[in-house]
Amino acid sequence: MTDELVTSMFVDMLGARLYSQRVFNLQRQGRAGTNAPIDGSEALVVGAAFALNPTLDWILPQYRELVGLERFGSDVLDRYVLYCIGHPDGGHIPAPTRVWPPQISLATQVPHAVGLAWGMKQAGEEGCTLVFLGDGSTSEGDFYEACNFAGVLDAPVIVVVVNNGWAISTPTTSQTRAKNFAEKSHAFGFPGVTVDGTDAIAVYEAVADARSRAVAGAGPTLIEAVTYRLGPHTTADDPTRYVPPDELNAAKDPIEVMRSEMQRRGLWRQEWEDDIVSQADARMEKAVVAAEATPLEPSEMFNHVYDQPTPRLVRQRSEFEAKS
Amino acid sequence: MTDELVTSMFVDMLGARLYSQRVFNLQRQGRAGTNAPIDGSEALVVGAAFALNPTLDWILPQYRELVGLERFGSDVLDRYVLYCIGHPDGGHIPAPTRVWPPQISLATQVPHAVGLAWGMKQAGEEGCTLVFLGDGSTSEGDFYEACNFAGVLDAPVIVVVVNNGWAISTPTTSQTRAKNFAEKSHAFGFPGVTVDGTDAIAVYEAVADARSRAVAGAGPTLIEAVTYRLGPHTTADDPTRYVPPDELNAAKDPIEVMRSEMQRRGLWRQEWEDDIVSQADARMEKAVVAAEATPLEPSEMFNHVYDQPTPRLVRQRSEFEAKS
Amino acid sequence: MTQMNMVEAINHTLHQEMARDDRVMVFGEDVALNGGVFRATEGLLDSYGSGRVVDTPLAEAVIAGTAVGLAAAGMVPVPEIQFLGFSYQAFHQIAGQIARLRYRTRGRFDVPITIRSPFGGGVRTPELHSESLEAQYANIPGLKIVLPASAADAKGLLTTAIRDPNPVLFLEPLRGYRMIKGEVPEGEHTVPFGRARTVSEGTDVVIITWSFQVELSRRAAVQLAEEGISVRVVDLRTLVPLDTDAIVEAVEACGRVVVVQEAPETNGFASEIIATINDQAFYSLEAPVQRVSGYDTPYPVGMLEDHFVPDVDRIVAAVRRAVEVEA
Amino acid sequence: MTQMNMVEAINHTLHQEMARDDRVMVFGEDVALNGGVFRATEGLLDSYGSGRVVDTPLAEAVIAGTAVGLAAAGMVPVPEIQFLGFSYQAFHQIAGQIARLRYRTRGRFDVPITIRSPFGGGVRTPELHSESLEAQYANIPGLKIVLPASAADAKGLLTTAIRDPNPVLFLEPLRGYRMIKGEVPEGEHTVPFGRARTVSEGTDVVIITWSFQVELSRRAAVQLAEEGISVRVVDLRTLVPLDTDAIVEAVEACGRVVVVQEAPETNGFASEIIATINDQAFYSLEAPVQRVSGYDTPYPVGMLEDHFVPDVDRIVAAVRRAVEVEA
Ligand SMILES: Cc1ncc(C[n+]2csc(CCOP(=O)(O)OP(=O)(O)O)c2C)c(N)n1
Ligand SMILES: Cc1ncc(C[n+]2csc(CCOP(=O)(O)OP(=O)(O)O)c2C)c(N)n1
Ligand SMILES: [Mg+2]
Ligand SMILES: [Mg+2]
Repeated sequence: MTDELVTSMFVDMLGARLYSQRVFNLQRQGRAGTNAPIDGSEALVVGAAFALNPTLDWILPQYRELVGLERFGSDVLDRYVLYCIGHPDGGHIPAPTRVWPPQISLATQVPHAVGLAWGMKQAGEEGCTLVFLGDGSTSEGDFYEACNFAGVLDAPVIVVVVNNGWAISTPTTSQTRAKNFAEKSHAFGFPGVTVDGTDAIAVYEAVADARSRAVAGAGPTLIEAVTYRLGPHTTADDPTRYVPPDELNAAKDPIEVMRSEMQRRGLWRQEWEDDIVSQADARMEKAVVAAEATPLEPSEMFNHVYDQPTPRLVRQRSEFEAKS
Repeated sequence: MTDELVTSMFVDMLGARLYSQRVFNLQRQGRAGTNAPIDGSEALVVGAAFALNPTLDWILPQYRELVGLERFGSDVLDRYVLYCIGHPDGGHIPAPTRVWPPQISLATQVPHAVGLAWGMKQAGEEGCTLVFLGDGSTSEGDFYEACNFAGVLDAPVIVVVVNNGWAISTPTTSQTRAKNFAEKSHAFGFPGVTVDGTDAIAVYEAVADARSRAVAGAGPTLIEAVTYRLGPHTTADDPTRYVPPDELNAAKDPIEVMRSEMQRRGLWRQEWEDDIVSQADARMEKAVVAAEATPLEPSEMFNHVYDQPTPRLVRQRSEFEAKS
Repeated sequence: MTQMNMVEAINHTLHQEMARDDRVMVFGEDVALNGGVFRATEGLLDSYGSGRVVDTPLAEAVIAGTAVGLAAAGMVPVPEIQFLGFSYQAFHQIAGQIARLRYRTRGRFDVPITIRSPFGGGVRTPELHSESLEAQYANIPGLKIVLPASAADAKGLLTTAIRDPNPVLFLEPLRGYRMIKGEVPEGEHTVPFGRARTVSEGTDVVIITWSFQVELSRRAAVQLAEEGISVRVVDLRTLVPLDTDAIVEAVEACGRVVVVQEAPETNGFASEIIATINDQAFYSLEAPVQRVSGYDTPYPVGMLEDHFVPDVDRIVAAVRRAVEVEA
Repeated sequence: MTQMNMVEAINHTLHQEMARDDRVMVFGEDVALNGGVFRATEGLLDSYGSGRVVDTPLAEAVIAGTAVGLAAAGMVPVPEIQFLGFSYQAFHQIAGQIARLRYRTRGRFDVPITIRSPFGGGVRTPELHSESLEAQYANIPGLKIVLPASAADAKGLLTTAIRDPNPVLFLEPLRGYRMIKGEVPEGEHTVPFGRARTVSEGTDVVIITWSFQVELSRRAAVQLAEEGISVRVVDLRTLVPLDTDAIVEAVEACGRVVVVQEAPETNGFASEIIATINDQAFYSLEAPVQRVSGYDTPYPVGMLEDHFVPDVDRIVAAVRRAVEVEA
């Protein structure tokens, strides 16, 4: 792993944490809706993104990851900010950026990722898909159905289970008795590995391996990335009701892990980090200003239901416009 | 395994095959609807039923097994015949018989079995539940969701995957890449075993073990019973379109396996088997006659939607009765 | 009587019913340790223990599906689906199994299952947290569909639901959890299913509605009264069973009708109300029934949702239209 | 033109569309090796290979869910759900994802998905094989709902569906697969969505219906003609989009209306037809609209189903009622 790569990943991790905090604060100020902070998942998101090829591969996130996908294109963050303030265009990450918008209906994105991988294979496209889902989301039927089918198809898909210890207030011990989440791959007949999700380099390497397998036609890989949720579930959550403080205090912070690595390599200086952070801050400020300045016609509500509106939608829209 | 037990199981296996053939023929004569023959599953159904306690345990079948559950009460078969001729009472297996009616919506019975086991445990009842599902049905989300929750609950449930090689025309190789179906238990954190499903004694032993674990509070077991579907999927199917004849010819017939065991133990004579078969035939004849003689008021259609009909159902029923 | 908001009334009722009948079990995502994401199940774990109040894995189909088995074991399951949009994941168990269990077993099993779930918009939730899906369930025979619009009804109807041997979909208006407040009887309080409630009396027009739209309609009625239009507001309380008598009586009395729902227009439950009026009270209609609905678009994101959900203005306008058209 | 039954027309159309556009992929349970349990996909595997014609695992949610990903990859997915009752297992993907994909991505992804599924009763199938669920889908914005009633329409509408960049639920009447026969154009044949078809002309009463009930209604019209009652039969063909103009025109012309559906009465799509007539053609009604429906019971077992599904007699009786009541 080159110093350059380590540095780039650290930069994106710092950005991810900052962007996430900014969106969190926007909610507190009444300027954004409910959102889910990335805290604790920076290394695994950034590590995974760097191991992929943004012009060939696709990422299908759950909902925490978008702040960490700068590597796939700057519009990911820009659109995510729009998304968080409740603007419909937030769902549109424009081509050619190969990232899907946040998925709220848990685990439904896994079949999508498998279908996309299948379609790419069928079309003879190089590349693979990578889908994130939480430890809690692995309990949904969609996860199993999709992984099982992916196995049968030898689909070029990488399934990353983000095991951050919690699904809102439900600990992994109430989620499954499987020894770990990597073990679940036995049900599908493809490899499963557990990696330290606070270590971006370890995640990078696991995803790079999985990607090689995928594009070589060797099929899917399940990667369990173990970390700990360092903040509340979302802006609407109060984790002090259920998170044992000892556990939280004992948790590793991926930013610190990476900072140590930077230091070990002699790459780190406080002023440098301060500079990176203030650049990220400026970049985010711009995104927020742009998002809040993005116009929105209320009748936009009627667009994109179909490629062409049905007569009934045309009528409803004109009734709506007459009223407003 | 005592000679007596072996003999009793063989008797029920012979009955199962005969009953199933009779119902099949009823369909051919236009006297029954679509039905799914048991051929190939006799040993595993009967072996499982004998390993359970009919006054404490419950069986939740898929749709092939009911002809083999005589051990749980003679009304299972009687009601199954009613079910096959399309009489609504076929769905009512009366208390105290602990068998559920056939389930057509595949794998939906697995959550039911887990819930029932959970409820029994919560009520402090001794006993367990056993649920059958096919190899194809393991691809449904319900199977995984239910097994995963069963693991967390340590529910006293035994999940029997009947691997008969096919789901209609789909072979197991198109169903999953898992090494075998027992392996799927790794996803749930409880034991999984593969047994020869053509060997009633082997199945009996596996289920007896699983039952001991279940009632001791040690949680669920997944049992893969491997057999081969010896007939068509259902009366509506033409397996010659897709089943390789060699495969079918090479398949073991559980009735023959058990007959050999009987012979090995010196328990078998042709006249004895003929006698058993003709008793079963007479018993089935009675069931068919009784079923076909069971009266049915068309307005029965309106009963049991709720415990008491809603006003709208009362109105619909009276409109219906006025018309007929 | 105590003043409670709706979520307090629900919590209080769950406590009472769990205390009264130890077969009652509450389970779902985050209902135990966390007391529910809206605190509807607060304190139940402490009072009734981890055997009867259970945090399940994150899997709606098995939440609904185990309820079937629990019912067969003689329990009274009260599962929660965290948001109604996620009942889609359990649709095959709710519509295909729970609704049919009594029928397919010809009454062998009672089905005293009450599925509680918040629904409806107006509070800037993420995707699939705000959908009004009652109409999709109303076409499924075997379910009862109950939607309280007041704190007292939340208690009375939930008590009835839990004690009912049939499956009930108990839909709680998210927007009303804290906003809707009122006096709630402290002791035994049941409200029968299939009896609509007249929220305000009136003679010119009747607004027929349910759930949070009752509150909006009441406000519209107050506003219209100032214009001299006398509006009756009928809260259906339960869609299945439906109080056809109350609908017919109101149509006969007022002659003009507005139906308000938050769901999309096409095939929402308002359509069934109109069809029922057509069947039973056609000759009493002095004008076409006016529908106020969400639009035939997916439920939109935060910045658009106030444009989507019916508001007092739209209801007022519909009442005016109902009054204005010639007889 | 060739004489075909409906399942032959569907098979023929799938062959034509797969030949025409190599992005078209057909997948589902038993569609490849077995050619579909009703032979609708017969021969596709041989002609277009195992890359484009795929037997999936037995899992409806991932059949629907992978269609989303395939669409995003630029494919034209034509998944089959073996029986519509099992679309419940995929409800969260169909209603929650497929229907919303274009909307939530603001048009980034086209969604040219056609979900084919047989439905409806009358042929003694096992449980959950006969349910008419169109109304439950009709309340979900973003889907189109298409139900051919003739062999030629099966071709014309399926061709349109596959080429449409929006998700289509293409519902095939099980009872009509072999029973409905007719001339089918061999070459290019498309039928636009949202245009109802007048099956028989008439002036006294209009029957508005769809799918297999068109055939029953046609027979009823023939029988009623002998009594001197002139019945127009309108086949809606698509419920979404709905041909409101044709409905209004027919109501204006006839004044008396019968709506026929096989689904349960409460909140079936007939309710929406009645509500639409109320909205757009109220003053043309000379009598209340008559509904002929299944009952509000689960779809019953074989010995009862002929009592459940509407038949010619019930339709005839409804038409007589529509004619008899005073204006
Ligand atoms: C299908 C579905 N069910 C329930 C929810 C409500 N919900 C939102 S987040 C969440 C917990 C998710 O936990 P996990 O998958 O571990 O992801 P994490 O939030 O920990 O990253 C729940 C239950 C949902 N969004 N979708
Ligand atoms: C949820 C659902 N999907 C599809 C079907 C249609 N179907 C009936 S049987 C069957 C195959 C079942 O295979 P398997 O589970 O292996 O059981 P087997 O018939 O081999 O005993 C299918 C696809 C169904 N009944 N239920
Ligand atoms: Mg988590
Ligand atoms: Mg099988």
